Amino acid sequence: MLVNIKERKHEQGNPFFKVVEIHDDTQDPAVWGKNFPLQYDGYLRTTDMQRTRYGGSEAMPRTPSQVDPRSTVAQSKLEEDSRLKTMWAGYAFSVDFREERGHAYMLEDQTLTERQRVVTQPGTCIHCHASTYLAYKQLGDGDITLGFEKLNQMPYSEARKHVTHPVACIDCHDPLSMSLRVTRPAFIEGMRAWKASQGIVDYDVNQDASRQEMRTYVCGQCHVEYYFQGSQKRLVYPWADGIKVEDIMEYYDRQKFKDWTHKNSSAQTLKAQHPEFEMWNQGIHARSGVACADCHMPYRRVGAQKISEHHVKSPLLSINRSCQTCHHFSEQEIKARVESIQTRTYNLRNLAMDALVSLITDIQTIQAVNPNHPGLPTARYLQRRAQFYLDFVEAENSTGFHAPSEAVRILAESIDYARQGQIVLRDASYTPNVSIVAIEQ
Amino acid sequence: MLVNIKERKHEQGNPFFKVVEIHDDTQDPAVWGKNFPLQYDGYLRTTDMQRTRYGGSEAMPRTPSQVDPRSTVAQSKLEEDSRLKTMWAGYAFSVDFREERGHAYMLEDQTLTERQRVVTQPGTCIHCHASTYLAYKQLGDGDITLGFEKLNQMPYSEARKHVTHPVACIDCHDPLSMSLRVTRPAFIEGMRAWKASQGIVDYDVNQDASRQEMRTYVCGQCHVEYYFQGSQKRLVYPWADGIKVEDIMEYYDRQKFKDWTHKNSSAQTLKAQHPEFEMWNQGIHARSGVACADCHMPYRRVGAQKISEHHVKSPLLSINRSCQTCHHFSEQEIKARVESIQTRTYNLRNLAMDALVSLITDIQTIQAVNPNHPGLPTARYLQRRAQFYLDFVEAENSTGFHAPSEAVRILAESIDYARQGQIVLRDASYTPNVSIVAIEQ
Amino acid sequence: MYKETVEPESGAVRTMRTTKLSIFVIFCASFLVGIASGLGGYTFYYAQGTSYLTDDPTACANCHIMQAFFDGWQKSTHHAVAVCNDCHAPSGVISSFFNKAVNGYHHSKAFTTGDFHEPIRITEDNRHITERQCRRCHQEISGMLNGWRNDLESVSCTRCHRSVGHLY
Ligand code: HEC
Ligand code: HEC
Ligand code: HEC
Ligand code: HEC
Ligand code: HEC
Ligand code: HEC
Ligand code: HEC
Ligand code: HEC
Ligand code: HEC
Ligand code: HEC
Ligand code: HEC
Ligand code: HEC
Ligand code: HEC
Ligand code: HEC
Ligand SMILES: [Ca+2]
Ligand SMILES: [Ca+2]
Repeated sequence: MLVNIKERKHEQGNPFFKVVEIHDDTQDPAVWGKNFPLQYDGYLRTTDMQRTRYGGSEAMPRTPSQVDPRSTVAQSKLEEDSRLKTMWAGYAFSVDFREERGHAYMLEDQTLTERQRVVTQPGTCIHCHASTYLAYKQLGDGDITLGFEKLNQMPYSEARKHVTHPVACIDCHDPLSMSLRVTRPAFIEGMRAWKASQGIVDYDVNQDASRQEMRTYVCGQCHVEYYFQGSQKRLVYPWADGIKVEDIMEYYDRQKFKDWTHKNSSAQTLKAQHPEFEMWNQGIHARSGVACADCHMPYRRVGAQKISEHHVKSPLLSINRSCQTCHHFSEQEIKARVESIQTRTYNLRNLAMDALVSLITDIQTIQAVNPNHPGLPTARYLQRRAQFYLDFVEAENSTGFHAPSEAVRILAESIDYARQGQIVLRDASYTPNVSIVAIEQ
Repeated sequence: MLVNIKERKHEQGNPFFKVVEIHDDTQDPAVWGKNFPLQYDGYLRTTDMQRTRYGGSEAMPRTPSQVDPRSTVAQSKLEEDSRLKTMWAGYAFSVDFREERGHAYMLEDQTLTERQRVVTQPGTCIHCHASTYLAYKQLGDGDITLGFEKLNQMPYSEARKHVTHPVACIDCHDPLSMSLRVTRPAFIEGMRAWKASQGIVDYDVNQDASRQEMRTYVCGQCHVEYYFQGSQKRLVYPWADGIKVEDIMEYYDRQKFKDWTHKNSSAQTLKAQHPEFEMWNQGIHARSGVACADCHMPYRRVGAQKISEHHVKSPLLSINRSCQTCHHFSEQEIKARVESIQTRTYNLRNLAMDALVSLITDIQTIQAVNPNHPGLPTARYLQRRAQFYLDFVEAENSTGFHAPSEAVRILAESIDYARQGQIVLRDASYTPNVSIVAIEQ
Repeated sequence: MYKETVEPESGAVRTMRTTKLSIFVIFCASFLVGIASGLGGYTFYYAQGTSYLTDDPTACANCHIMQAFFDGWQKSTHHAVAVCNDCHAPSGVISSFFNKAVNGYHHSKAFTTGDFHEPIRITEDNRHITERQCRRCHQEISGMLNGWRNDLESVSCTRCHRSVGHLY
């Protein structure tokens, strides 16, 4: 025997020095960092900005101003592809939309985006851009769901006063056991609804999920599609019919929900947002039990310790640790594989974007000539559908990697809808292959 | 995951008892089988018929007749999906097209298909349906390319007299060393053209390919897209511009090649045929060095020996040996993964098929009313394109498995073309996103 | 405080102890029957069954069926630091003997009858043993990973490090 260590000594627990007491009201990550300096150190480094071919982020210098004191922002996606402005015409996203960057920026990027200046946003926004656990607890007198509801109903500017930090240790960890926990009511409720649709009653993510599942669910708290329900502006994840794009589409159609009325075409349109969790679920990695944290928070060796990388970022910036324990190919080859998946997705996304923009332009042209053209209602619904499908891939931040075939399949259907919209405008007798749902103005 | 090819090396040293002398004129597999009874035994079992969800084949009993003495055939694909008849209207495929089955049947299925009765086929057909090596050699006086050319130019019925067996040992093996060899001039020439397009000159597959590559190339001799060139009816693999669907499309367009004029629409259409080799090349397995033989001829342990399974068939009928050497999941889970890929492909293939059939119907309707409709040439070219793309996936026999995202991507583009064809018929001023190529009648 | 949440020994291990005891009884009985019928017993002898009781990896490769795994081990990062039994047998004299007896009997029987799944797959019980053995050597580094629940199976080392013992 070459290594001789007393049996089961590992069960003695971790070599960790408790410097301070942490309890369920300790919000400041710097305090937690006293006990866990290595994790804290990584957490702080989410300020880094480095671009990959389709991800990461690029530090664009800007001159700080009174209203917006940021000296760097991420690159503007609207400038990279102006078709996005057409897609979102009339919605705040057409004014400012940037590549997302590290967690350290989440609170300031939300506070300072120009989208805040063109529309008054509700407090609901804050849910995914700050450490809200303590605010929930305090506003709800210990009941986080109550606190959540109160925060939702405030105007953003007021809600903003209740939070201080970007997502922090307390939002993902139980302070006593340090095990993972979900703190976001919207995710708890969304999971319960989804599981119910599969016949599982009263699912409680904090009780019923395995440790490995929690390594995904803590991220699923925010990296998901969402909408603001009713006048309470409740944050809801639209999963009651399932989490595939067609399930969500059906859900919104049944709710007759729209995000806004399209400026150019008057279609009742939807904005899809970062459905990473939903798309990951359709991929081979989810099926193989590979969690978000496996790739985005890979273990890192520091001295004699191995810790979870708390510098959450693109795995392409740490291929050796994120991928190579499972995939024995060179870094270069792994990178090439990812980029080949992404390029295929990106090229098809471009075709789908062209089809959508053509449809929008056609509607605009025709309604100008004849606002009562009989093909318009159908064409507008097809735009709603084509656009949501396209945006589901566009807004998903892995450029197809999390579920390559699924992403391409969704784009294929998007193209089918957009082109059929164009047909209908030229031939109102045409019956598309999907039933038309009327969404009120 | 590691591709465990090297592990196999030691198995090469298998003892074998030389019972008979085999030389380069020994065609009969039964003779080879005296020396290699285990391989021969598997080879004979390619008569088995067993269906998988999307592959394998089903034995359909039939009453033998004078013209067609077969007592079983594989299920008819035309009966399973009558849209195929519309797609191939005016072409022999609309008369008889069946699921393919084991190698043992190749010669009789080709000889007896009703496609032979509606059109006179050239000798070229025989290339992939029989043991032709000896026929080439004899007809060409030792020069197989010359023999190949002679066989091409005969009518099928005459060529048929020069062959006796389905593909046999001699078509894949050197009789002295038993190492793999390519015996089909069309593959040798096709590979040379493709490599030339990548800047590699004078590529000779029998000289330059590695052993692992040969484990794919022997299959690539036949499982590829092909056409009959010119009046010499030379068998050509259309790879001079590359082997992706768009490269082949471009090649045919430049050659102004058509297989037939569509009966309903007068479009100059193409028939894609079993591009397994081309699609496999776009997939993750090819990229990882996994050969056809790894999955379709996995090693099988017989006593203390390991031999290559010569019962070539669907890997879903031998998941443990075909897949589990590399994938540590249960057989059930692996099967479910394949079927989930296939079902996604199949559903989208159905959408694409609907779009294509709609376009064909539209052309038919409009040309009946106005044969000079200005949109017709464009619509017909778009049909040619949409149809070739769709057929490239339809004819590929893995229902998407060999390259899941690529299959879906191709279908997406097929839909885009078909729907644009429909637009053009309703609005001749519409400019599609691809240039129109005129193919003469 | 964190120490308190640590279980000294997980339930899985306790259960294994008990099953091991009963398996030992079965093993002894089967072994005698095996010798009588000349089946398992012969193989046990032929394959130098006592090799299960040594740490010599070539002893495992006495069965040609183990050759591939031996070859894989030789290519792995661990060939210089761990032998088969370091990963495939629990440590501790008693439990190690029991385990080897059980596996030895099982493999001999399988080898003789040829009745086993191919490709060969590690059994759940033996995977648990291997997982524990990783931690035996790497307790220092895996301390943090075990987190604060310390349920052994909640982090599987081989999920990410499948190939440390065998590189094919
Ligand atoms: C198997 C590895 C893997 C898993 C599991 C995984 N991802 Fe990713 N993720 C990637 C890769 C690779 C990219 C592309 C990065 C790039 O383009 O630079 C990516 C991109 C992202 C991005 C955009 C990052 C950027 O740099 O812009 C986000 C956000 C993201 N993933 C979140 C998640 C979430 C949430 C989950 C779980 C629901 C998850 N990922 C699961 C590998 C993974
Ligand atoms: C509280 C909400 C929240 C949680 C929980 C959360 N994220 Fe994020 N994440 C965000 C926001 C917001 C951004 C964008 C910040 C910005 O652009 O300012 C982001 C950005 C990212 C990025 C992009 C980094 C880059 O360089 O482009 C990745 C990758 C990522 N998150 C992965 C994860 C993973 C993995 C988890 C779980 C371990 C997780 N996130 C948990 C809200 C969250
Ligand atoms: C369900 C969680 C969630 C909610 C609610 C949410 N965000 Fe985000 N937000 C994210 C995540 C995750 C990212 C990073 C991924 C991305 O940008 O796609 C992000 C990124 C951003 C960014 C940086 C990228 C960009 O779009 O320019 C801004 C700004 C932003 N959000 C503003 C808002 C505003 C304003 C609201 C309310 C209207 C809001 N967020 C509500 C999760 C959320
Ligand atoms: C967005 C979610 C998220 C945030 C925020 C977060 N962590 Fe973690 N943390 C994780 C995940 C995921 C793991 C892995 C847990 C597991 O495998 O069970 C982890 C593990 C840990 C561990 C266990 C040892 C290890 O490295 O695996 C410690 C200690 C820890 N985090 C400390 C912190 C501290 C301190 C902070 C704040 C500075 C923090 N975490 C913030 C998600 C988070
Ligand atoms: C914990 C294990 C694990 C990790 C970590 C992991 N993968 Fe995978 N990966 C798998 C498994 C399992 C499969 C499914 C195929 C198989 O069984 O090998 C897979 C499949 C793939 C495929 C083929 C799927 C396709 O759609 O073509 C690619 C590409 C891939 N992974 C890339 C990556 C990259 C890049 C990373 C890191 C960012 C990564 N993987 C991290 C386990 C992992
Ligand atoms: C990684 C494994 C793998 C590789 C490599 C592979 N195939 Fe396949 N092949 C499959 C699977 C799985 C199917 C689907 C079988 C089914 O549906 O029953 C299939 C289907 C087929 C079919 C139809 C079989 C049927 O039962 O109808 C043919 C023909 C085929 N492959 C030929 C090839 C050729 C030629 C190559 C190399 C160019 C190749 N395959 C490479 C796994 C593979
Ligand atoms: C000489 C031409 C030729 C060669 C070489 C060849 N095939 Fe085939 N293959 C065929 C033909 C023709 C059929 C269809 C026979 C029929 O349906 O009667 C076929 C059928 C098949 C099938 C379908 C079996 C089923 O049950 O549906 C598979 C799988 C297959 N081939 C794989 C391979 C593989 C793998 C190789 C190489 C090791 C290979 N083939 C080499 C011509 C060939
Ligand atoms: C380049 C090789 C090649 C050539 C040339 C070729 N075949 Fe085949 N043929 C195949 C392969 C491979 C299959 C099995 C895969 C499939 O059916 O898609 C097949 C299958 C068939 C089948 C069984 C399935 C079906 O289509 O009903 C028939 C019949 C057939 N071919 C007839 C012909 C005829 C007639 C010709 C000449 C016009 C011909 N083949 C030329 C390779 C070839
Ligand atoms: C369609 C192609 C094809 C045909 C036909 C074929 N083989 Fe093979 N054969 C292979 C492939 C592929 C291998 C694997 C070779 C390698 O790995 O180098 C192989 C390997 C062998 C080997 C080496 C040992 C082994 O099993 O791997 C023998 C012996 C053999 N074949 C005999 C035969 C005999 C006898 C026949 C006729 C009854 C025959 N083969 C027909 C493709 C074929
Ligand atoms: C010789 C090794 C080998 C064999 C045999 C093999 N595979 Fe794979 N497979 C791989 C590799 C390598 C990858 C790429 C991902 C990775 O690196 O793990 C992969 C990826 C996959 C994926 C994920 C790709 C995707 O598109 O989602 C599936 C599914 C898969 N294989 C199924 C199969 C099936 C089914 C068989 C048997 C018919 C099979 N494989 C045979 C090595 C193999
Ligand atoms: C008598 C021949 C023989 C010897 C000697 C032998 N094995 Fe095995 N081994 C087998 C056979 C046969 C199997 C397949 C059993 C099955 O899967 O049911 C096997 C399976 C295994 C397995 C996977 C199945 C399981 O039980 O978990 C492991 C691990 C293993 N052997 C390790 C070893 C080690 C370590 C040694 C030496 C200490 C060894 N073997 C010596 C024949 C042998
Ligand atoms: C460093 C640890 C380590 C060493 C040393 C080691 N193994 Fe293993 N072995 C493993 C692991 C881990 C697995 C399970 C792999 C998996 O889950 O796929 C395994 C699996 C096996 C299997 C079953 C095959 C399978 O994939 O499940 C056999 C048989 C085996 N080992 C035999 C041996 C033999 C014989 C030796 C010595 C020559 C040996 N092992 C040395 C770690 C080791
Ligand atoms: C007999 C003691 C022993 C056992 C048992 C053992 N290891 Fe190791 N392992 C070592 C030593 C010694 C090294 C090399 C020195 C170092 O870097 O710590 C090492 C290195 C490693 C490494 C780094 C090198 C690499 O391969 O990436 C990993 C990861 C690892 N071991 C994981 C495991 C896992 C997982 C298991 C159980 C399947 C295991 N070890 C079983 C002693 C052992
Ligand atoms: C989610 C994936 C994952 C799991 C689970 C995992 N590891 Fe690791 N391990 C890694 C990664 C990634 C590294 C490389 C870290 C680095 O290079 O900084 C690593 C490194 C190691 C090393 C080598 C450190 C060095 O560089 O010498 C050892 C030893 C090790 N792990 C043992 C284990 C043991 C024991 C377990 C189970 C208790 C385990 N690992 C579980 C991913 C994992
Ligand atoms: Ca980014
Ligand atoms: Ca078949």
